[in-house]
Amino acid sequence: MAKFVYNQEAVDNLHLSDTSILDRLIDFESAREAHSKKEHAKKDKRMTIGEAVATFVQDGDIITDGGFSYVRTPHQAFHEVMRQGKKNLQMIGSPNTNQSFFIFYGLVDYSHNSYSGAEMRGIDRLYDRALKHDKITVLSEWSHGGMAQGFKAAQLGTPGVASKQMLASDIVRYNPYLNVIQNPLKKDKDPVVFVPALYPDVSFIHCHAADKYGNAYIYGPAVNDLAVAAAARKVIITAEEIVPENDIRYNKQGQIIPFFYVDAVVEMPFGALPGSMPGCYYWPRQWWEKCMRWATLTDENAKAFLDEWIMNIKDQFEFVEKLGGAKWIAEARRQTKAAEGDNEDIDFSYEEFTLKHDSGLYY
Amino acid sequence: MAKFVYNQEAVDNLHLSDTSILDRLIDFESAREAHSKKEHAKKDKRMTIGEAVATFVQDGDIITDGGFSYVRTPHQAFHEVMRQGKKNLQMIGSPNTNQSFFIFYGLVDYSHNSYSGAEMRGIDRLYDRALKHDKITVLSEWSHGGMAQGFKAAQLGTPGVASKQMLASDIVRYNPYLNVIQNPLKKDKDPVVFVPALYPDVSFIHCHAADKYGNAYIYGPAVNDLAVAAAARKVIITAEEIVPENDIRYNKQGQIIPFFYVDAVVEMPFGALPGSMPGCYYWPRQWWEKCMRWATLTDENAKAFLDEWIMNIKDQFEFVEKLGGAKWIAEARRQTKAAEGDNEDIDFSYEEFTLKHDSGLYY
Amino acid sequence: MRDLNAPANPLETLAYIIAQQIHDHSVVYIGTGLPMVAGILAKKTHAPNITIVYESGGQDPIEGDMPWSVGCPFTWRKSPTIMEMAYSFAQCYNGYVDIGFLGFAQVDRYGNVNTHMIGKDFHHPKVRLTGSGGNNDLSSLMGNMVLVGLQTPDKFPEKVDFVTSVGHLNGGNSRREAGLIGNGPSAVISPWGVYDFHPVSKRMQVKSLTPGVTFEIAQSLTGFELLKPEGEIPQTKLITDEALKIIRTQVDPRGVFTTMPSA
Amino acid sequence: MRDLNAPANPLETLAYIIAQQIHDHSVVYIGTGLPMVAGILAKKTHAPNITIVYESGGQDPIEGDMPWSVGCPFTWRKSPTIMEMAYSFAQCYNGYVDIGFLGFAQVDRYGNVNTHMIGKDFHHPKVRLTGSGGNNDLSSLMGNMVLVGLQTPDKFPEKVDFVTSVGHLNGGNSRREAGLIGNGPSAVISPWGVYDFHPVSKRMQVKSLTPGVTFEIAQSLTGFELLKPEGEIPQTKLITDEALKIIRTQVDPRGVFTTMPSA
Repeated sequence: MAKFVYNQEAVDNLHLSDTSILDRLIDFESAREAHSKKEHAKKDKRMTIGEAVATFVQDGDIITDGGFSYVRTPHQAFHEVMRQGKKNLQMIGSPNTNQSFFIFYGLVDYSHNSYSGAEMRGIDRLYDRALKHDKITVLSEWSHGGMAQGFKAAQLGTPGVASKQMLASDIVRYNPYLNVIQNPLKKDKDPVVFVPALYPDVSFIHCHAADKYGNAYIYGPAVNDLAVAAAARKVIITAEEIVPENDIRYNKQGQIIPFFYVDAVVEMPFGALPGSMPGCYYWPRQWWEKCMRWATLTDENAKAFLDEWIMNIKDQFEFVEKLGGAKWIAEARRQTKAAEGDNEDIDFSYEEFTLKHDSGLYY
Repeated sequence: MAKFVYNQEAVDNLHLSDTSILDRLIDFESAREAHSKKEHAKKDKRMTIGEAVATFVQDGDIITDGGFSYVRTPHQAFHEVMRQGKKNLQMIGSPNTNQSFFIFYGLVDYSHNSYSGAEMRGIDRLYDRALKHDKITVLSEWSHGGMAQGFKAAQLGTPGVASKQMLASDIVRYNPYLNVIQNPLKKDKDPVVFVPALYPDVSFIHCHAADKYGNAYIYGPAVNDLAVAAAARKVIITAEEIVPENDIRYNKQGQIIPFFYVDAVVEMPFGALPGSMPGCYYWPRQWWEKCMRWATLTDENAKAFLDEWIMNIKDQFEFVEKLGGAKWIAEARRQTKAAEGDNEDIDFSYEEFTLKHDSGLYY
Repeated sequence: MRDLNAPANPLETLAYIIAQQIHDHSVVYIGTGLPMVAGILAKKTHAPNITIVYESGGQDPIEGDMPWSVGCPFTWRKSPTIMEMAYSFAQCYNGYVDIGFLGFAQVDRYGNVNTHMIGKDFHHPKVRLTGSGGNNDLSSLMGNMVLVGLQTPDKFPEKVDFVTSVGHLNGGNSRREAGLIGNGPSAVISPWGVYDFHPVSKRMQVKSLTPGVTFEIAQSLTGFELLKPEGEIPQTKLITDEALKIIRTQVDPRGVFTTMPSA
Repeated sequence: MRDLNAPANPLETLAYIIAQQIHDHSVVYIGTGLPMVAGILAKKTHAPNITIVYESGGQDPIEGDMPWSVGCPFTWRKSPTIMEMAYSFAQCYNGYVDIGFLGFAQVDRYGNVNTHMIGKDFHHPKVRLTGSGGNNDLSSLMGNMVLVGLQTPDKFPEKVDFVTSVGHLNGGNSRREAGLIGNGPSAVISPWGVYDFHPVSKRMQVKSLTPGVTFEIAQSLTGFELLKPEGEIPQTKLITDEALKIIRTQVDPRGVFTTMPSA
């Protein structure tokens, strides 16, 4: 028996027989309770990614990532979740990077979508096949902005916000969380979408620097991360480096997550690989080309590729070694700094991966 | 004829005969139009505070300040508004610092309140007297958090947000903008306050550094300023210094207002005086003590004090000279840096202003 | 420098009693004035691992002087982050804050607070006060609010002149039915007593009284009927010499908030 | 390095036509792909004073390479500020953005866009596409959206398979009555033509056609009835040699978005 009032048209369109599966994403009371029960004092929360995932990710959890698409996404933490073989997960994110890998290995049963795919590199053929073969149930469709408002509503401490986004589109007809109401300020008809505050269970956020208590610093686009860190019941920070608390206090400004939101702090250099990390390393472009152009073609390819790069790998250092080790590190740093305007401009041309040409080099 | 649906109980309690006076604060359409019509290209927007106030503050405008109480409030810009004698203004802010000075000189007829006073230094006796003598009409009562949500709603691009703040209090009964509605997500009764997005006409924001186009950087508490900068129809930046655009691009991170929100850029060192400016100068404590303990006692005192420090002064440099000139500058810088942990700790004791003792020194 | 040998004044006593409400390891939302003294005193004594949060956005500042405002640099002295105001309050809504302290001009039997005005006519009050500031926000959102102020029959009236902040509203379940978050105020602290609320009726009851204060005295200082607990009324623990010394030498050495007001 | 002497390909042509929609001094919201090429081309040619905004938060980056994603460092290269995503879209709501460009998989006669799926069954589509991303947000909020994509009868169908983004909804005043902001899409650009919408009915009409394309050809490439303007149909201005050279040498020298896809 569901706790909330859902948009019945969307429930019907999505063929959801039991809407209680929808509850936890908007269950403020349980999120508040989780927030209030977590450790509020400064404790050393450092652990390995293996411990963090084992401790804080339960089967059935709604998990979300930080970052955006190729940028600062906590891929390596997600790879560990996949290796631990959690089950019945829901995924939500803008975009939901990596979701189709999880589905492929049977970890994720439910998705909340605002985007899947890799922009100009193409649609997500793994997700497409999963949908057609009933391996995934869509629980809600969103726009990026609508989902961002849901996370912001949580951070802002409101049950929900009125939105002019998604209105009158089929997104509303495939999102049980969205109710269209009259703007209470207006005399004439003025529909608004009521976007509820969203509370995922687990948020992974890859940061540039964190102290051992969980104060965590992000450089570059924050996207939804500050909001998601405030909203999620459990927050796992992976960080390029663990710095003394005073480094955050004295040297960092801007986008910082306070320690008492955070459950686990994982030292994880290269944690955004195979994505890029602002200031640290560029993305391995050929890796993504091989992934999108070759691996997603067939399930056999996908298994070979994902086994090689995710399932049969111990940690991110092995991933780096496979990319090219020290030479890759230097080149990827040079590339991202050049892209950001902090290295003299360089030539970004490279040997593109195509089905006819795999250089074996991924930068 | 008012454009919007107002809380009738509040309208009655506030004795508002014509509710159209309330419209502009929540009139999104006109705010959007103002935003879309302002200069969107990078133009040199530098001018004097006199020109900025003459150009962008019209009689009847709803004006708001940035900062918080004693901290980074654009006092000196406000002093210029007072000197130019604008009329029929409305004021809104959290807190509404300086409002009672405006009322005293007959500039402000309407107030939107979330706090007036000077914390432990006492209530605002000028405001108290103005109210009793019908010199001011309250248009709405707020909590700090409720008003902050209204500004954030504007920044977030939503018509309004559901709030659990102010609910069931007398604030709702004295705020026509607040309608209590049912949370659309809940089956059982669950009242929420619908807080509309708030759009003041003019926002003054005192910043640490701005470029000539209006990109503006704030250090220390941002309070509501990033939201108010996005919301207000006209934005006047006063800045301690005007820096090259590249200083913002290369050296500043965190709290930055984008140039295309901004209408005027005013170089105004000491613009937060007599408040404090993080990193730059501490507040002159005795000035406030004399203001709260002596000036507000009677209208005669108030006139003498405010004439001396505001109306008969040319600019902020005269204000600094009256405080003690170069010696005050050095001491105020030392004090704020010490308070912030960037100067070795110092002794903060001083000769307090009392009715029996005025040292004539204001630091 | 303050006289270290003078007996504790009511403000110092109050600061000490407030500090006793603070458990170690908690996140504490602090309003202006005495709660600041209490929070810093607690951190320097029995609760070194608390994290202090202020409404203007500062949180977890490094140790320094007594702040003179909730926006003062000492509230955000090298804070890891400074929250925008809306987000600062939202931390209470979201359950990250364990306890909050705020003042009042009036409080009624259900812990409803007035900081708006004294008098019956909103347009012509006897005295216009500050208004809400963050008072309403914390009261609306916190599960564990502690109200701090002076106690006279006028300040503890039958009915407050303006409900700035809802406590237990009309008692019973009325707070929850009105849609507010959390359990409402847990205590009221005055120089004469510590009060809490009856678990069912939510009426204010005596929890402990300052030595020398009897129930009858407390009642005579209250404008409504106080509930008397079963059995003997405990005495409020008096400020220790050590705590008094810490207040006067470390927490508020210039007596900004803990000396009795001069003109 | 790209062949500078090859004739313009359809993507380059499209990029040029899109760029012509951009007026100098405006704030331009750019989606992934060709709009990036067009925005940068405009900035390097007739509109040097535009400010480009991207959905992942970058805005007004200094000049650099072609971004490969709306989150790529080239979208926020030394940006004065990088917006959180929710605030980035809100800039459209608040009227700060003058024009936006987005792609589509399908567009109907009223400018309603589908980027969700091809097929009639949501649960078993012929092809699942990306979903909205920021497409819906911009379409819902912008007064001046320009839609960019390829044109075939399948891509310009009678009815899109999924309304990801509302354009003029059912025509007439229906967009406004449904509560959306702004005037809706102003143009649709394909390699074969530039289309706008009838001011009253809001049906798609031909504005100009690529040289060699007649109204009949355009209609044959469209799954619904196109409105034909009065008189002679203007020809779309062809890409200039200078613009083509700038695309190939400065804007997209590696041809990330303006070479025809390989396997």
